[in-house]
Amino acid sequence: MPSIKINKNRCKGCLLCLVNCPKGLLVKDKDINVRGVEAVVFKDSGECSGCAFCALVCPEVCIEVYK
Amino acid sequence: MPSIKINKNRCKGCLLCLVNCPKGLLVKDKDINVRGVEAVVFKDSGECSGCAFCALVCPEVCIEVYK
Amino acid sequence: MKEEIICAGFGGQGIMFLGRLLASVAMKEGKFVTWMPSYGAEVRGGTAHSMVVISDKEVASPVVTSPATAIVMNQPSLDKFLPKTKPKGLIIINTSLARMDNSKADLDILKIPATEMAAQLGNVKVANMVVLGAYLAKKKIFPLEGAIHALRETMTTQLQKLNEEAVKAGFDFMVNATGYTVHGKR
Amino acid sequence: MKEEIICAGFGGQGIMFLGRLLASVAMKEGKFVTWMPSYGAEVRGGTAHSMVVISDKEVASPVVTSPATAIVMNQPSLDKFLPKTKPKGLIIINTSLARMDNSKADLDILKIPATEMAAQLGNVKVANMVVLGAYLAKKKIFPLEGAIHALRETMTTQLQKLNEEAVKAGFDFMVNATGYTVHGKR
Amino acid sequence: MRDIPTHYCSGCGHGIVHRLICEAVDELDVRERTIAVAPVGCAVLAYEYWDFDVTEAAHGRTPAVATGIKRILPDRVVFCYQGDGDLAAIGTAEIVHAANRGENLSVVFVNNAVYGMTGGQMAPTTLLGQKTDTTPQGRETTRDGFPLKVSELLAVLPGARYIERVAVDTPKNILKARSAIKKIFMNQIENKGFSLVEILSPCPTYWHMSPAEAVKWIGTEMTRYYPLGVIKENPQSIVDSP
Amino acid sequence: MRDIPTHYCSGCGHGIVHRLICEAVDELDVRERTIAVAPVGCAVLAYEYWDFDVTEAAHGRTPAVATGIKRILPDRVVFCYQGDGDLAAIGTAEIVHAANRGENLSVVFVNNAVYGMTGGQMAPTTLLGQKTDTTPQGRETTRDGFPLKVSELLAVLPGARYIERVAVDTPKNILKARSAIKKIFMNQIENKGFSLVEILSPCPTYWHMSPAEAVKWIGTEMTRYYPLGVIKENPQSIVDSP
Amino acid sequence: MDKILMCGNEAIGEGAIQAGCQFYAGYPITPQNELTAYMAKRMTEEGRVFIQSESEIAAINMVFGASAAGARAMTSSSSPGISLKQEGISYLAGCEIPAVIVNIMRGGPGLGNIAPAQGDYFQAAKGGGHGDYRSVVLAPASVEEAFKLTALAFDLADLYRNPVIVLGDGLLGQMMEPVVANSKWQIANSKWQMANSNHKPLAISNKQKEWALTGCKGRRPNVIRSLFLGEGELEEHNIRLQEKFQRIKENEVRFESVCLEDAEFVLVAYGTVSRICKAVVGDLRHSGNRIGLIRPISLWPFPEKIIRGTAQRSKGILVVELSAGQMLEDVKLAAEGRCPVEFYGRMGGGIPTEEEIKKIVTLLSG
Amino acid sequence: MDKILMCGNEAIGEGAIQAGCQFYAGYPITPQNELTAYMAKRMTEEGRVFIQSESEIAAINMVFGASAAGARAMTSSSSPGISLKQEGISYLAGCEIPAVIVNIMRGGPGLGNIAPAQGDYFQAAKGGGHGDYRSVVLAPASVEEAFKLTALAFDLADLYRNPVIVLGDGLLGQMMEPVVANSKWQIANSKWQMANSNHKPLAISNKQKEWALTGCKGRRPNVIRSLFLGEGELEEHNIRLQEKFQRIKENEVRFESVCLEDAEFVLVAYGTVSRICKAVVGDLRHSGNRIGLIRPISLWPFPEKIIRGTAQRSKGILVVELSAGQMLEDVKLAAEGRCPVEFYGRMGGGIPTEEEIKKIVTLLSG
Ligand SMILES: Cc1ncc(C[n+]2csc(CCOP(=O)(O)OP(=O)(O)O)c2C)c(N)n1
Ligand SMILES: Cc1ncc(C[n+]2csc(CCOP(=O)(O)OP(=O)(O)O)c2C)c(N)n1
Ligand code: SF4
Ligand code: SF4
Ligand code: SF4
Ligand code: SF4
Ligand code: SF4
Ligand code: SF4
Ligand SMILES: [Mg+2]
Ligand SMILES: [Mg+2]
Repeated sequence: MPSIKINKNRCKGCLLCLVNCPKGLLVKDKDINVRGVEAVVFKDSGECSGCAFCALVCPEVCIEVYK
Repeated sequence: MPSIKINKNRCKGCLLCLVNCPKGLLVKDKDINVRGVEAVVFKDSGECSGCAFCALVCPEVCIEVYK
Repeated sequence: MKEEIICAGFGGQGIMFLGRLLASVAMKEGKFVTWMPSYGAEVRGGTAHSMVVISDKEVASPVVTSPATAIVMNQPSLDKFLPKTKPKGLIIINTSLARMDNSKADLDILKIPATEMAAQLGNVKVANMVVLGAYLAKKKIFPLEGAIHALRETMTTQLQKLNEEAVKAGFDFMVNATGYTVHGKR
Repeated sequence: MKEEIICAGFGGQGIMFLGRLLASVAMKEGKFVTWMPSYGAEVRGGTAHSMVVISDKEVASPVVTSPATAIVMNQPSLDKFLPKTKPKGLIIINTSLARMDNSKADLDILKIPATEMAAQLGNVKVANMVVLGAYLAKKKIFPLEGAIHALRETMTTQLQKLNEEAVKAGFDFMVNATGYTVHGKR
Repeated sequence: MRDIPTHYCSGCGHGIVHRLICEAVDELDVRERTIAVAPVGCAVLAYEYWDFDVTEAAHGRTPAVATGIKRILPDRVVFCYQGDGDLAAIGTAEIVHAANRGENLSVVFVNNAVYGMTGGQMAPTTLLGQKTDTTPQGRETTRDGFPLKVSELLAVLPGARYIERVAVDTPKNILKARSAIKKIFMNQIENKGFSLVEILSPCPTYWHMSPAEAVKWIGTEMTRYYPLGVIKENPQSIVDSP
Repeated sequence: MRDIPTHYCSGCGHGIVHRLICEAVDELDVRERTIAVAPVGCAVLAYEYWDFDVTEAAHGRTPAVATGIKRILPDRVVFCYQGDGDLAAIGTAEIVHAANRGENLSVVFVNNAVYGMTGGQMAPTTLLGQKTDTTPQGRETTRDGFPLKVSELLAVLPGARYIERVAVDTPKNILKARSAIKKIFMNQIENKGFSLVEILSPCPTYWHMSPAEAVKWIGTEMTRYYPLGVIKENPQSIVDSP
Repeated sequence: MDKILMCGNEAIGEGAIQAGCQFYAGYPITPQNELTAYMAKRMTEEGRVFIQSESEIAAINMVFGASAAGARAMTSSSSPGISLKQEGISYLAGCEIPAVIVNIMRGGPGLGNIAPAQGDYFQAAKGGGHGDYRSVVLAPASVEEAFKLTALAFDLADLYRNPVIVLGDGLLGQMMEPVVANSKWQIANSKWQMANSNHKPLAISNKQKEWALTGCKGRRPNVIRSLFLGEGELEEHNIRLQEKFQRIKENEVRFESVCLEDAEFVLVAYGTVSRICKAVVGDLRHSGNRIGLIRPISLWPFPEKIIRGTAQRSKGILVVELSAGQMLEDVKLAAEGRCPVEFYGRMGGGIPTEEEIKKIVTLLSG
Repeated sequence: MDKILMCGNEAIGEGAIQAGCQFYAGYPITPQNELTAYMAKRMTEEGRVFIQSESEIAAINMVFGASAAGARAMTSSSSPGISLKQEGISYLAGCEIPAVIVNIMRGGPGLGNIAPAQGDYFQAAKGGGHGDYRSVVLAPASVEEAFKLTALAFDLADLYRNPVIVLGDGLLGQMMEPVVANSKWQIANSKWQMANSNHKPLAISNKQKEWALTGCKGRRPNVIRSLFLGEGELEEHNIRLQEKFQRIKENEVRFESVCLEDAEFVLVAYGTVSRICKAVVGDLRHSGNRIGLIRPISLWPFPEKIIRGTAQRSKGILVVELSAGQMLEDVKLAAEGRCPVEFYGRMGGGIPTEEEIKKIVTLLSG
């Protein structure tokens, strides 16, 4: 089952992954990361298609996709 | 009857007027002018049409055409 | 009288505005004053800071290397300026985004959850005004009114209200919670 | 021994080549030598000149302001350099394109119809070599052979012949017509 | 790409473009013979992120520097990375003449319609009406001239072999951008001559938008003036071109 | 035109172009409000022949200088006179951006395919195979790039209102050149914006030809690569252009 | 006399506006961007000309054109951009076209960084462009002085038909200080006076620029050129220029001196770093040291005489710069070996503290 | 040892060719066009790279690239073109990229004319670009020396990773003199030696340039930059550069001295004008005057020591330049007031005659 891994401390909270995930599997974190940023977290509902849209649009190379 | 006047001492002897006169009315001078150049002279045979080609092509504004 | 302040935080936390406002207040009070931003490429994605020098005499250098007062709005700023703050100096920490144990003996440490307080007022962006209020209450070199007056000159009436509330909240927090100031060790 | 020559004429009269050839000959004879062109915009449509300095000692300046020898190939050059030529100097005039009365008392004046002579040889362009021959015959600092040798190194055999003939014609003209040299007044 | 965080603002397109370049270099297996010329612009620190040889160049002179390198080392893969200020303003002469000489170079041209590094001033590519630090009322033709379509301009030159415009606003477009970047590297490896890809890229900071708004603005506003697609593909080799 | 002989070589096209400009200025009766910006090139001494205000400009910067003048004195008639080295090499950025801003200027661009003033080196416009001081074996694309069609390049810019290429090789073409020059002055007077006329012009000296051969070479060789005619006529006023 | 808080870049912009600057062209570069932005806004408000040019080179040449047409014109940049303007500045000087050029210096060489520095002194004061020419160079030390000297720069440029450089550093450009700069303060015909200045405020209207290009209606055509091909012509032109430079040297030297009368040891510094030196002087005077300060305001013409006199009377001079030692050479030239001239410099954005300088002064003067 | 007649421009070109110059980029300008033409021909013959660039700016940046890639690279121009290269030269110095830059000076300022001049001394020797840097400056006085010093310039550039300027004037570029320049004379590993030089000929192959960009195969990636943003980094970099400049000052001073031992009055001149001074010295010695000459060959580093020593012993110094007095300042700095330093200059293409100088010397030394 595909899933993704987010390097939370690299994340700058741009939310581009969030708006581009067709399944809406990325959500804002409540916490801030080491950079003082509200990062995103992966809400693994089992729906992830491994489409990698999230990784493609991430400017910070934070996301790895596992298929 | 059309004719032309050449400012001989301004002439640089490029011969552009000579090659462009449809009537062949310009010829090389035997003498050199003050600039040490073989200027052209007008050979008034009465054929001059006043077409002003000679004046148009002259880079040195040496030629005046009288119609 | 000479006061040297560094205000530091993320870009977007209104750090520059805070410094300039402080400088304006001081100017209006007839002081010599300089304000100096950290500028340039390091700003991208990093932390920014600005330096304010207020004095009764002409200011020699606008560059503050060890501030008498450090206002730090986030963790990287705290890490950067804590060691630089003058002995017996004041450090105001936005505890919403920065944490430290009270281990700096020779400092006045004022902790204030500015971002949270600002959020309660309706906009995290006025955290800068919250710390301003706290600073004024703590240092007492300028009256609260001076700051509020200066605020009014720079913004639309809409924004004014929120900002004024924030300044007052910070001021009150300080007045009501003096115990919160601790003398820590480095 | 020190000789300072200016060769002057219209662009296209081979003035630069004449000067360089003189310099080469001198170099081959083991002299110190410099050659310097007048260069640049004034060349367009105007007259050009080059300066040759030949000496037994290192040459200080390649710039010749008052030449010991002036070789002038046209009227503007004559007008320009006649007054600059050193007292007791030599001026070689291409009488085909420049005229003067012999009114310069303190000069050796050598008149030679170089362009006409060149035309007779088949090409007006070798007028420069005609005056070179005359110069060599007059000054006698270098042998005719030196010049002919230098010529051979710079051009195709075709052109050589014509140029050599021209040098010789100039040389002979001088030898046979010494009377032609006049001492004029300024 | 090296495993360190970038200095770019949140949502900046430079990060995406950097990654696409590194992917192309790796896929073509040319990392060890790649030499990059970095611009003066927000990407000035690119050497921190790229794992191959990099030189800086004076602002706008990237193509001249790259020409020097490539002529000396014709078998290396030399590319220019340029912003719109760098390439289309101060560096106009250098890019026009590198293209005109048909230098066998790859150029990655990041068009973000603004000067990022210096704080958001008008770029030659700034759209009409767009507000910047130096066009507080919005760009206006009589004072500021027209948004410059650099790719269309360069396409006129016979020396320009391949020119494409892409965007990094959506996953689909990013995939296209990836293949365009690979293409311009391939062209160089195959000695095909000057190739350039123009990339419409978000600068949320100086567009005064959120990153999500910024990528949307690319789709709704920028691509209207700067249409995407291959602008020129010269089938001829430069040598036998007119 | 002043009554003094020019410094140009015998058969040089600059003399003809100078005359055509003076005729246009007189016919439009604007001599007293004309300001010319002369280039660095063989025409550097143009102020000797023109009977109106003239300034020199650093090599290639003519359009920038003219922009400064025109913005200050919008009701004067300001024109640039530029050679191909001046305009198409060192001055590339300045002409592209003046055109792109749609500056209300007239530009007389004398293309003689060579650097005349400096002694006959390759110009951006030098034809392939043409021998010059710096292309002793003839211009060759891989080393020297392609002859640059500046007019076609500038025509891409929306700010460019009018662009025409003419030649001064035959009486007929000279008449066309005359009306083209008049046209670009008229455009400026009518506030129509950036107009340029490119003039193919003989440099017999550095083409190593007689003047008669040189004008013939324009007709047989130059016009093949640089076709004559109106290249762009933008009916719109610059303000409502895209 | 309302005070407002302004940064140096804005103050320079406002100084230009109030001096009647009619044309500004510039290209962004840190740390002077606020100036370009300020002009973008204010010039447009005032109905004057603002152009963001395609490059620094275009900017200086646009200024050439605007000024040739009779306008007061300015451009600004920072170190690398100013290097690109060197040909243009040489042309301005050669053609005798007035112009104001602002350089807010940053760390070099090359791209360097954007921190404050004074590494372009040689370029400004000796002439980084080709040929024998000089630019007048004015070096403000505070935001208010930046405002005033910019206005003065326009007057001097017009008076001498010569480029004038306003030379600041990143600190000056970026820092904010209170300035009196209300729009009623008309620089061009007002009564303000520089310390140590014998400058009479000047108002040259465009109409008085009879050399300007405005169309030849009612007069013979004007020609602006630095080209002199005739024999000896260029030399004559140069002699004329040198005579002018001599006049400037005689009339336009400006400096500030602090506690000089009885000083045994003297600091020489210009621009922002002079403020730090001034504080050091104040401090050390307190503890009884006989220290003084000379602050050159005009870097060219350089205040040689006061330095020569000081060197005669002092035990030593310390030059402090944000450079490897550039003004140092002019101080040495002026001192002519009459006393030791020492140097303390910081480069690449380093700013000395008062303590740092105090330590060195104490060491050297003790 | 065949002699051939060459002009200075050609000799410089041939010096470069024989020093192994692999890359040349240039843009035409009088009076250095023969150099560009020579390179167009010879570089192509040798299978090396020649580019006629679109501008002087492109040329210097192409040279930056070629040299960054490990090649020996050169550009050339004349005064206005060199002004345009100032940003590029500052980058070369900041990035520590070797390069040879030839300036065949003409009359300025501005467009000026194309006659010989020495008005770009300040620009070359002090740094016309921004920031604290120095270029090594070599000033040949004859065609043969032009050949040799150009070859030396490549060695010094590589040795110190720094720009080196060959500074001549129109006279040097245009005049022809005999030169021994057959192709067997391999500069880079030969035995020629400059007068007063302690230079050991050097052959650095590209492979030895381990800093060059050649692709990172088998090593960590190289980065070439002058940008240092980290706190204190740029200052450290500058300190390193200054240390290097100090080393150059200690090792690379070159000059020629004529009849200096017992001289009571000394001329100082460089380049072509020094030849005229030399003749004057010879002449006046004949008539018993104790006159000498110092001819700086390296203008930076400047031969301070010999001048200081000379000033100590002499009654006076006369500096002769084709300028308004630029090297003059360095002579004064070196002399430190130990003896009067007088000046005679011609500008805008004027060349002094021997008589002219003799008259002044007689006046001053008599
Ligand atoms: C000669 C010079 N001029 C100006 C600058 C300042 N400068 C640095 S980056 C830049 C432009 C940045 O814009 P762009 O090229 O579009 O890159 P971006 O930051 O938008 O990616 C400018 C003008 C400089 N460093 N050097
Ligand atoms: C900055 C600078 N670079 C180079 C030159 C030398 N230069 C003078 S004119 C010229 C080019 C002339 O060619 P073009 O513009 O085609 O004019 P033409 O003489 O052919 O009419 C050059 C390179 C200069 N004066 N200034
Ligand atoms: S891979 Fe696709 S579906 Fe999975 S999280 Fe990323 S964008 Fe969403
Ligand atoms: S796209 Fe990347 S940086 Fe942006 S929010 Fe998602 S993980 Fe974070
Ligand atoms: S006017 Fe015509 S016909 Fe008459 S001479 Fe001239 S060209 Fe010939
Ligand atoms: S065209 Fe003019 S310059 Fe040429 S030959 Fe005829 S009259 Fe003389
Ligand atoms: S300013 Fe713009 S281009 Fe620069 S890093 Fe930020 S978002 Fe990216
Ligand atoms: S060199 Fe050519 S362009 Fe220049 S004047 Fe002579 S013919 Fe005309
Ligand atoms: Mg950009
Ligand atoms: Mg041309």
